[in-house]
Amino acid sequence: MGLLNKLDDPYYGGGIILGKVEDILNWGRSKSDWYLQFGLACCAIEFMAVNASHFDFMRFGCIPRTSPRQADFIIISGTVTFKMAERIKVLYEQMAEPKYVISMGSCSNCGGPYWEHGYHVLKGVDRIIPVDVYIPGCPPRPEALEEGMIRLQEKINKQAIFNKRKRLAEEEKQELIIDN
Amino acid sequence: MEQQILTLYDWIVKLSSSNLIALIVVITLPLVFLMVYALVAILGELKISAFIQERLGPMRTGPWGIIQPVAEVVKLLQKEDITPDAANKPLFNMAPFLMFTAAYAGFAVIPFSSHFVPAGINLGLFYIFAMGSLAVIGLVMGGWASNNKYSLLGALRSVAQIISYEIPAAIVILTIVVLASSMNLQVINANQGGWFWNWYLFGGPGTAWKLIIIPVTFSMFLLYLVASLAETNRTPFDIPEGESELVAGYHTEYSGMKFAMFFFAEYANMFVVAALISILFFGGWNSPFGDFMNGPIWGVFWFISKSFVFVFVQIWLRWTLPRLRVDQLMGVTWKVMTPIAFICFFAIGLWLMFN
Amino acid sequence: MGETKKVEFEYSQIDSERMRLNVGPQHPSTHGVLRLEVELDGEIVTEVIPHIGYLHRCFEKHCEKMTYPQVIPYIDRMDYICAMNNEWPYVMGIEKLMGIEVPEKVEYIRVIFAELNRIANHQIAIATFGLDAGAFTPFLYLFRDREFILSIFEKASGGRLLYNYYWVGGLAADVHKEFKEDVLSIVKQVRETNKEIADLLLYNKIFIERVANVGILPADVAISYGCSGPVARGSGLAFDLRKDAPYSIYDRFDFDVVTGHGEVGTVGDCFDRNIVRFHEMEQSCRIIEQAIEQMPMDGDVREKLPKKIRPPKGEIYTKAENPKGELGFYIVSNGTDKPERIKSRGTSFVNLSVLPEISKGYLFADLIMILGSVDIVLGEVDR
Amino acid sequence: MQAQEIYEKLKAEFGDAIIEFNAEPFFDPFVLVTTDKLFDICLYLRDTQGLEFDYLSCLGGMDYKENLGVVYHLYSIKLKHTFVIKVTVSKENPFVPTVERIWRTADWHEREAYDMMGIQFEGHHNLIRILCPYDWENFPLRKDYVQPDEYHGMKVPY
Repeated sequence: MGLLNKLDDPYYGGGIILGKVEDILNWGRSKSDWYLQFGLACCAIEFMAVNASHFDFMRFGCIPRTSPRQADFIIISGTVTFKMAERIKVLYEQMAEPKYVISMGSCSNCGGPYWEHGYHVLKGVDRIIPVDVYIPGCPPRPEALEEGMIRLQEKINKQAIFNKRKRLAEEEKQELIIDN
Repeated sequence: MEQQILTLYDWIVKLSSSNLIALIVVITLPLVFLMVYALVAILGELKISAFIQERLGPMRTGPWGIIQPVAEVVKLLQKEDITPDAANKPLFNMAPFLMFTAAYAGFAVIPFSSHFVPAGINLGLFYIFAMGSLAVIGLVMGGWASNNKYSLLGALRSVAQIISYEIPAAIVILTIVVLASSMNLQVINANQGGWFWNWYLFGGPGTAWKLIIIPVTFSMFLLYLVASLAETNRTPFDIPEGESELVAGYHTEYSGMKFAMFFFAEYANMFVVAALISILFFGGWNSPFGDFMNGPIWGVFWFISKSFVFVFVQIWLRWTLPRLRVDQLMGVTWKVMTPIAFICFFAIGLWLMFN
Repeated sequence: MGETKKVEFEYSQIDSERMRLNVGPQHPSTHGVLRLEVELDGEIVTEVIPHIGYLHRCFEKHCEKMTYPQVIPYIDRMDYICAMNNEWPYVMGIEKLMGIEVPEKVEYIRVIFAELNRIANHQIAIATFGLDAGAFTPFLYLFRDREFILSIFEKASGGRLLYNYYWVGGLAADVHKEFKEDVLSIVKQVRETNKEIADLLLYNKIFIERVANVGILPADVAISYGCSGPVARGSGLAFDLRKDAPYSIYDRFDFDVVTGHGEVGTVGDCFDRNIVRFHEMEQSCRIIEQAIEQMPMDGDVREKLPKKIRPPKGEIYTKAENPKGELGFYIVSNGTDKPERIKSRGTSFVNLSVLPEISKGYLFADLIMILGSVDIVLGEVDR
Repeated sequence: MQAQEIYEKLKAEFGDAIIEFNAEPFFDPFVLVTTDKLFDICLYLRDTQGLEFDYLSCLGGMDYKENLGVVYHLYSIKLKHTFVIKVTVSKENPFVPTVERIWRTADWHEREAYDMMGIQFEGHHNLIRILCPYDWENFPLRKDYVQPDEYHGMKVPY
């Protein structure tokens, strides 16, 4: 995070001015979310429906980007197979920090209907990348995805940028998830 | 025509009686304008596309989402700046800045009003055209240095495209130069003073005989509009970054602020060509209604609103038309537009000879 | 001085470096997670190698582990754009094995829903095809209309995308009271939008330039590759299972098999494949109108069935005309309540195999259009 | 043409290569043929006047517990009739001649059958896995298949 590293505050707390700066930075990140145009399976169709006029994802400031470099968050919309899992990992690594992940649908949460006999299905995308918001449903309704988006924005708004101790704790939590 | 043309620089020198302040102000004013314009244009792009597609567009950032572009800039500032390992780093880092510089340099000669022009040079038209062509170098640098095949294909396409479309555009501009017998943008503007029928779109100032050349000037306008779309990589000529084929074309590997530079450069370029259209064909800062609402300050209003109309047209076309294929694109310019441009040039020359 | 020799200049002799480009699995216009390995000579495609299986969800393994009714939701998830159509051949096969006659009303509702889903599928196909060409707005117009169709499905089955609605021996639930009026209003809306789309996209000069004479698929190649549906019909082949091997009550309706005839280019080009879909929407509207007219509104939608569905030992290959082509299920029953084996003939799987054949020698931009015109769904390709 | 007639025609032409004809109720009528004559039979079915099975609807690999099999569902677009051919091979030696040169669509179908069942198609130009990753082990649709514990460091079972 180019600018953020320079502004990093080693002390606990941060102070009023930095606190307010943090608010503005968080506001910018939460209101302008560019997502990666990337669909996996059935949920991708509902995801397309969310983009379309009826549900209009752009109301939340979500603009599609085709290149992972310019995307802020990725929606894992559908079943992740082992063949695809490595690609998703690469895609996630290609995205620029700060980046977020929404896991849409049961398949990417936990394997969905394929959890028992799906020899080729990864049971939960959180086994390979950290997930910020889980949306249940098979597939989730478009409203559910929008709700998930609002939850992600709330999460971003609460994020600590300058508070190093808090941030480290968050990162540790994410690593724990990956280790599982 | 005889009126004294003041540059912005002279005007501020008069005001502040200090060269340094004047220099700083002259350099920053267009930048400030550009930034504000870019925010407006991005919002416009979002909102106009939403209107066309029966949607609402951004709604949650400020009232009706009007500060959405601000949020985007704040976000882009924070994004990680990735330079791929395999990239040619100096070129990769230079490309967006070169592109932005080229787009911004064009603003130096744009006459915002009869008294406001940052640099009133005599070769204004030539300069603005040269600066427009410079952008292609940034594009190629970015595409090649990314070491990404999609970027490379995008860059190659854009070179071919921009250079080809410069030819009909240049001939059209040359025709206007012949009509105006000057390359100074202020002179071209001043020539079109008075009512709107004095615009070069309607053959410029002259007697009723000019009715003969109105079809020619109209087709020149259309030619330049199409060529300018191609030069700014907008639909239907957006193949260098054609999303469905080349992911994001030449800026596939760019992230954060460097991508924002490309983004800004695209919008700046859009304004430059829109401004050029309004100067060359629509009287620039002249009021359409003679002396009504005419003057240096009103000139800024007329100029910017005319330019914005053409920015709007570019956005409108983008959300309406599909894109052409690369070979068809070249076919259009070499087989259709260039010959027509030559015919226009010839016709105007003949008309001037007998007039 | 030696003798001067005229140098024959041949393009093939130039030693130009070929570029291998990897398209996908994450690419905006591979319609999912398809990966294409493309060899390019400049921008001309010399070779295409599709790599599939990025969405292989072990459908056939699941079938062996599930009871017959439990398989239906997995079938929904195969071709998730037209789930209604998918369920049909499967339940039809089991009904045939068990000798069940479904009530008249059920047949009509099945036809209406299948045709509505066909329209929805073709809307997505045309929309994404336009998107591949860079036209974003028609995509949204078509999606807007698709929502109306989905709302009808939702009222009947409770699901927007995956329905689990066609059950063995009937339907999951009855339709609502205003069903007929709702469906007719949708048909009206579809026709209106189609007019708009024809003006805005299909007969747009730029669009025609992009799709005419591109990706030509001759009829004999289409047969050899097993193509079906609009891909085969676009090549001028009047192959429609609704006419050729009438199932259900399709013989009661009057409709035409639309075939491509080279309206703006050669027979079997991308335009023909796409325009076949467009005209099929109109034919579907006709079928729906006739079905609505004949359909009885009263009666049960479920046949009396044993608690556990146990077809006798046997095997059957059932097929139905899906929006994308022939969808077949080879059901092998061993007399228990779980199938021995179900092999599905994925329409998209077969249709996609023709891509390397028809995309050689065109530009890279054309490859994207050809892929769009074949209209695949990766869920069905990989199963 | 009815299945019975097709069978009689085939029997007259190939004799012993046709092992069995089954037209029981609940079965699509099929013939069981030997693997060594399969290619000729398929070619005959496609090219003979009156049969003209130019369309391979479906090709599926089967696991009959003791041995493996392949089922060919044929259709004629012109004459609108269907027919089914079956072959069986042993699990130790699962070699079946390819019909890729008769119906091009068999290319991918056979790759799928190989991927899922491990049936080797002799003469196939590119018999590699199609759905599973190229380094996948074992053949998932065999009845005795056990899920692996791990693939590339990712846990497979739930």
